[in-house]
Amino acid sequence: MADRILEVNNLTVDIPVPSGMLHAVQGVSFSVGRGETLCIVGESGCGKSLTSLAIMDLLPANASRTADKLEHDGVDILNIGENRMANIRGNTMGMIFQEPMTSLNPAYTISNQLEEALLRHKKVGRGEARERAVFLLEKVGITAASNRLRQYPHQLSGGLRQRVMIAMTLMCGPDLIIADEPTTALDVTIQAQILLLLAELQKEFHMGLILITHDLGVVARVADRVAVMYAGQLVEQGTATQVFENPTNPYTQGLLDCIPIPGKTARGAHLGSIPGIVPSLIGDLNGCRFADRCPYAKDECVAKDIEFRAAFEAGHSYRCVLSPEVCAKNAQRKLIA
Amino acid sequence: MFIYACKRFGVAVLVAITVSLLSFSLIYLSGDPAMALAGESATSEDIENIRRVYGYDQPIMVQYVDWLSRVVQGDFGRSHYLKREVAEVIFERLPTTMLLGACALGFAILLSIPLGVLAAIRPNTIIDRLALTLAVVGQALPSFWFALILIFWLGITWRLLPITGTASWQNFIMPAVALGYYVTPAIMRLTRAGMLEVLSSDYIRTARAKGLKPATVLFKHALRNAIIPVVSLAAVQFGFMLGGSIVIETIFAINGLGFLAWETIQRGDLPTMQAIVLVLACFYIVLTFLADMLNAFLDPRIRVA
Amino acid sequence: MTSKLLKTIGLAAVMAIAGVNQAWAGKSNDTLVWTTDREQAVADPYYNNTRELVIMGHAVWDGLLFRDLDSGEFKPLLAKSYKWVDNLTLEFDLRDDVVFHDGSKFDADDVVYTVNHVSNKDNGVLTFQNVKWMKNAEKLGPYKVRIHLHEPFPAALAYLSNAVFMMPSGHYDGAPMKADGKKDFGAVKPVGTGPYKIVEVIAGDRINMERNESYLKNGPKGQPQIGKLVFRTIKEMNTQMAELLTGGIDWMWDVPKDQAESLEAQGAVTVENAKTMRVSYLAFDVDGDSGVKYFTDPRVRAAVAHAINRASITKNLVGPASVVIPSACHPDQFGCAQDVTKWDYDPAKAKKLLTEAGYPNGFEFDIYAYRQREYTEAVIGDLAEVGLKANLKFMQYRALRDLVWKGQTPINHMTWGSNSIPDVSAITSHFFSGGRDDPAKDPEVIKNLETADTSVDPEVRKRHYKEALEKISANLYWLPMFTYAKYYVYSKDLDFKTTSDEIPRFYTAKWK
Amino acid sequence: MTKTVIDVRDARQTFMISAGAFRGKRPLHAVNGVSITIDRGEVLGIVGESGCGKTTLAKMILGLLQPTGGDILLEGRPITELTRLEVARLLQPIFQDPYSSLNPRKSVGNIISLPLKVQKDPHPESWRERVEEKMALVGLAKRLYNLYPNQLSGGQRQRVAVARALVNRPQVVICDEPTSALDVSVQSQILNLLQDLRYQLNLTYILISHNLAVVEHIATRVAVMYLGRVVEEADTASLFERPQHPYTRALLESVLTPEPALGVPDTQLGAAYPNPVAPPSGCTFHPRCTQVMNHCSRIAPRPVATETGHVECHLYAADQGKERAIS
Amino acid sequence: MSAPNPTINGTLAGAPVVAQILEPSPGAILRRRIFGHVGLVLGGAFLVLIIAMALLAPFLAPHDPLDQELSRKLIPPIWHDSPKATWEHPLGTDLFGRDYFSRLIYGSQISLLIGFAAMLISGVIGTTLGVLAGYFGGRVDMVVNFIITTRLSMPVVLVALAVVSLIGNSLWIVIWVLGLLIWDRFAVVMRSSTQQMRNLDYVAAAQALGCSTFRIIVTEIMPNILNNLIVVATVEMAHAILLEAALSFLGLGVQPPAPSWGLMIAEGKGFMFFQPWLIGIPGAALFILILSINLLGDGVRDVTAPENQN
Repeated sequence: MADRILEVNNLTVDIPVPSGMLHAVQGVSFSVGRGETLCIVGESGCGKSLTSLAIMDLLPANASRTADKLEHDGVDILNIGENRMANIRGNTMGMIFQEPMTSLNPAYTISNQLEEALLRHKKVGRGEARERAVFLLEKVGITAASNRLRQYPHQLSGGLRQRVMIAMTLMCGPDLIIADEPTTALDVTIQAQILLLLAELQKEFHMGLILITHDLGVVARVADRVAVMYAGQLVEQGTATQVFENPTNPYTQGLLDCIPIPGKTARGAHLGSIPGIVPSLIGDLNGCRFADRCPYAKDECVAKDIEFRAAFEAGHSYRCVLSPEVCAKNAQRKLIA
Repeated sequence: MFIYACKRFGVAVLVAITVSLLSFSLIYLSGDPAMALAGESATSEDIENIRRVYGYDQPIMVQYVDWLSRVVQGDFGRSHYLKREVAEVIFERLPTTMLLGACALGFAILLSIPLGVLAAIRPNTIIDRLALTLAVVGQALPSFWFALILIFWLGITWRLLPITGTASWQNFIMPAVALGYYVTPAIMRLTRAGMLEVLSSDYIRTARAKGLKPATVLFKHALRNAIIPVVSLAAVQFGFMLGGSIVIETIFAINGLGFLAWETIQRGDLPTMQAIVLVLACFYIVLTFLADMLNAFLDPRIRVA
Repeated sequence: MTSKLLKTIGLAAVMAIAGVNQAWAGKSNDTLVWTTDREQAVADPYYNNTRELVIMGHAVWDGLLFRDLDSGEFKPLLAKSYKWVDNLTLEFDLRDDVVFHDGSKFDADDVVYTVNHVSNKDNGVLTFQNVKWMKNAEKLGPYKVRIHLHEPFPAALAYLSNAVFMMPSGHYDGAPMKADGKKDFGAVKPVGTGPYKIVEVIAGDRINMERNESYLKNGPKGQPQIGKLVFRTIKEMNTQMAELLTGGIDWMWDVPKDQAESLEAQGAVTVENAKTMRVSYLAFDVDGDSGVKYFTDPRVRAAVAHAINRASITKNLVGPASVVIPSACHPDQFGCAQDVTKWDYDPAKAKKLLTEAGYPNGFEFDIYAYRQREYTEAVIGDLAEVGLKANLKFMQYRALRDLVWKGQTPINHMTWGSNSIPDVSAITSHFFSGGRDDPAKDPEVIKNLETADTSVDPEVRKRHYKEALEKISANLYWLPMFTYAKYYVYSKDLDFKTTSDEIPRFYTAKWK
Repeated sequence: MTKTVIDVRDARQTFMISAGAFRGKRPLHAVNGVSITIDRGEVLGIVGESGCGKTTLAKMILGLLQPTGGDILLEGRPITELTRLEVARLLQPIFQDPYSSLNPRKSVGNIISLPLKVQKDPHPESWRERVEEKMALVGLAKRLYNLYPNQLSGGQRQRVAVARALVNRPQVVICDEPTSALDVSVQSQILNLLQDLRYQLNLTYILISHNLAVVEHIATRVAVMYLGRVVEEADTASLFERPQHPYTRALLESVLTPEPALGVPDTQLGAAYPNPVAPPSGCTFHPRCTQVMNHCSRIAPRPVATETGHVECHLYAADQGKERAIS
Repeated sequence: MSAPNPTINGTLAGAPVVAQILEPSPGAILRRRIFGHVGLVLGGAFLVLIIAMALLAPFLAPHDPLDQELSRKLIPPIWHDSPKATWEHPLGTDLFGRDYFSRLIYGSQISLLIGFAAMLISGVIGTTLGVLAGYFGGRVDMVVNFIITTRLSMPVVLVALAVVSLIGNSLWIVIWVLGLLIWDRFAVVMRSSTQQMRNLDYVAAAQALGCSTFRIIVTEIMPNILNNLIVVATVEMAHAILLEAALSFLGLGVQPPAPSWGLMIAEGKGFMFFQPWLIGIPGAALFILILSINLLGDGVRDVTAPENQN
């Protein structure tokens, strides 16, 4: 676990829009180790997908990316240029997207799309590529793999396509997979299967996995470590247990209050809610992004940028002006109320 | 695929039959077809004779079925003016027009698809703006005007190209350009729009995430999908061009079907007029059928239904 | 500014002609390419009465006689000699050294076959006027024939030299059958005895002719000089001019006055304005057959006549060789009296007449035309100024003629070239003898023409023609407009003589 | 007032799906014999995977689709005898996507007052007042009256949709995935709103959702649908505490609650949801069932009454299989 | 799903960065976009100018466009340094001595009338067919599709020429023939637009509210496909004007002495080598008219398209 497969330090993504500069991702830092699953969770528009695209260097052309550090397997991938980055993409770093229905090219067979990355990155023949494709398809639980290879994406169901996508990502034997909402478009039953598969494969191939999702349930079940994002910033980071058992940042706390948990939330009772809306990220931003929705906001929250601070346990940190003790008390109070 | 082809073919046949009905009814626009057919020197006796021979005294549906059954056997009747079998005349001139149409379409495609692709991969740049300007300007130029300008510059002033006739391949350049440029904007825009849409699609992102070379992403993954609607459009445009060849062939004195059509219309040679409408329509139908087949080949979602 | 620049550069370039391509026309190829805008599908002078076929008729076929344009005298051509046996019989001795293009020898059988074929109304010769005066032909010997007339016909020699071409015997027998059960005589392969032979007919595009190397020696037509003669159809006047300027063709005509003058000023080609036998006329629907009754009123017709500024049209649009005509014939034709009722340009009077007729605000009607659209447009413009709104229906000749025959045109603006026959019978008698073309069917006119046509006394003829012409002009069955003058434009390399009868004799042309 | 508001009796909806020129069309039984009653004041949750027919069922109840078989009685009257307007007075929908469910060219006020217009409400002068009243009820400020949907947030839009549904005081509101397009923080607001309105206006809900946590939280009764049939139906408490049907069990296992200790469950469901055009024989669930028996693939189970509802499974009516097998 | 952010929508992972921005009203956005779009403003301005020219023709034109005087024919426009050029006829005169400037001004009436009327006729036919097919789908769609395919397979220019030559030509016949021939694009575009709208929930909501089908089509669907309709309308208007010009060029369009621009080109075409302004001026006018209509159409498409940028 020691060796870090990805290290991100102070990643920022800005996008020019007609009304100014959109600060989509600001100062995001995290790292992923081999065999570790990091979940980045947040609501829509919080910048989690852009973070993943920034790591893959797949941002839209007009977006600008800066970082203090962006290392993959100890190698700087921040300034290596498109050609060398392309050699990494799909080779040692793979990505799975949200929409299995549209992420495969409808014009080519499964086999063609599976094999092309391998042929591109590794010196292998077509026969070998085919063998690996069959092997991986079976690995991701697709039966009659050699028949499936001849099929086109539209002939497969959503769950199968997402399995194909996973197999495709694994073709070159990557050591890091970034999965951006891989199960959002799928039924709950299929979702569980896909997540299970991902987790198993990750352990088996000892890969790092960054799973991006808005679903706290998924995060809790899959993650080793969790990073919560709000309005372009990380607001809390820690192990799954730390974040879910002792949420410290007020936003994380509010978020967890919002979802009904069978057995814990009283049936039919009022759910917690976060009033207000996400702030605009265009233009100069100061202070806590959550301030105007936060029940504990004070003047100092908007005055200055808020730093990350450590919570009680090691490896658990959060962004807030409030001390860990106050936060813990707040969380208690809400449970009682 | 086979089933799709059969189904599509069935529709094509139905359309062809409807078109034949329409072009058959053209003859009734003129009032008395027998009189029109009999021509200038006919006596009322002749007209009666023709009415009987052609069956114009029969109910219209009987006439139509009769006419259609002859047409299916390749007998479009005889042109009074040309003194020849209509079918013979048409198939004598069809190749010239087809060749002209193919040249024009070739020109349009060679110009528009690269431009459209360029514009799409560099949106909002000079290239894009140039291409768009070309499109807007191109669509506003009346083709006969453009043809005359071409003759003036390329034919007379610079003497680069022969002006009339079909003697050599050079003869086809100006008419092909004059005929083809008008469809260029449409194809270019569709290519651009298609490319833009495809380039922003999830599977292109997937392809890029696989680390494929930009050229592979562009040509293998993007163009193939973006080109699918262009194929249909090109077929439709080819049909339009056959119609547009009337003006162009007249200007460049090309002895093709368009020119024949124009002459035919002027002299009210009804059987030939009917036949040309029908032949052009059928050609269009065949063409769109082939385009659909090509699309099915390009797009497995249609092929493997 | 651009257009000026365009013009300057364009003309400069035209001046600096240095034949680049277009190798198939011109002196270097010994090929004379001439062009008109009309497509020719039928290469037979009897079954295609266009001017192009009249021209080709003289190049490809020969008649028994030949009219010398300079002296006006009739010379034997395929005949060695001829004589009137009586008023109804012409006798010919034929040459025995003539061969058709297909190698067969010409003899009396051919004459008998041709005359009997064309003079039979059932065989549907298009301009039947040209041949209907012949009753039949009779073979007297292998090279001796007689042609019998229905009635005395003083213009017979003119027709024989201009419009009766000799075909080989049996020529039309193999014609294909039409759907209505009649033979399609126009569809046979053309064969003649003339200085050029037709080698290829591409309908709608061209007719290729080659010099007849074995053309009869010492004939009045002389020997053809240029190796190949090509007729091409080019619809667009611009395209024709473009081709002429770039050497793609050698000869064109019917160039509008202004363009011709511009071409002349520029000097790269030869431009000539020549008289023709063609006249322009307006024919009124005198008896209201078309359903439009306005023109049954003589005052309305007079108003139209006064409204049109014929002199201006002649001067500004037609050309210097054109003149306004008062009577329904060409001034050069025998019997064409000029001292008939004249209708001067007087729009005020026209308006007054219209008011009298009950149309102070004018009215609207269709005017039909087929040739030189701009002339008709000028007429429409003039009519508009007295409040008459004429809608132009511009058609092809044959389609329009059908309408005219059916009496469906309120006014038609047409022309007639008299088949270049210098006799009033070729125009006035054609139109006013009560036939399909006759707008008035005036019995008095018909009678006068009949008398004039069949008399052999020139004075009697003149007198009766004049009476007929006076009646036509006075009653305005027609408004005679003007004679056509034609602009010929041809290559500077070409030694070509224009003629006043609108029949270019390409067989006399040669390269400079 | 009767207790039962909606009575669905053996409702069927069959679509003809083209299968090629010469094979003709093949039937897709989207809803294949559903019987269900909804009582006044109840919240009926309908759950199931996509393609199970829950949205089709909702559309049939709303009168947007004519049933191809069976009856749907609204307050005891067959829906086929009711006009569109009568159905509309009784039932109103709330859709999943608050972006496509509002006409972008109409202002909020126009959208919410549309039902009044359509019902030809006799007091046009009172419309604005009533619309603003409803806006207040769903928590929308008056100043939003003249805004357009694109100027609103997702939550606000869904509130507009709720207000539109309520303006004519319907008895039943059919909520088709009302929160699945919304963020968690907004979802809870809408769910709270729906809960509040239910008590205030004495509404009956049909709640269609794939989110079992939401259904468990709000519904009083739950129907589980699989391939066009209700395979289990029961009180919420019984269903979630004692699921009977193997499919219900699998569904419940698949629910991922934010409890890190539990890990990802293995539901043991075979990979694919079957093609509804060619459903499996017998019990349509048998290919994915962990407790499949021999006769499951041959004989379709019949509903068996349970404590609070019914279940369709051979496990609970062992005699059914034999009986049929003999006859 | 979240508020579509115009700049980054489509290119990002489907999750727009800004969840909620209070946007200005659609009208305000539209106004802003319209005035920010160069092509649209230019095209619109030119079109307004041309329409004004058509409406004010009797006041603007210095001469009667039909007033013929052969003695003053072919006067060149004033920019030619020819002694004949005169301010009396700023654009010169034609072969018949008619004032070209006045003819040009009156000609705008005819070209606009043809474009507008033909577009209206084809628009009514095409939109009706397209909307019905898109809304009802199924058999209706099949039938309409068949009609569209049949129509598309008939060569427009040829059929128009044939019909006009058979039944005669007048301004209104030309308009009707064109109108009856070029509705296909309306039908195709309206059909697909309606299909898209048809499947949106607000249509279902309107149905569930008890709206009649007619009301749904008119008040729910039509306003949302109006932008596409306008775009097609401009394209077809331009198409009709160009077709009329082509018919006139071949002599079967509007009949003289009407000063249609197409006819002016046809009449001037014989002079292109020596009096190029005769074809250049109406050609340029036609070009500018079509260009502005096209720019307008493109502009409308750009500013109303959801994926619109800048």
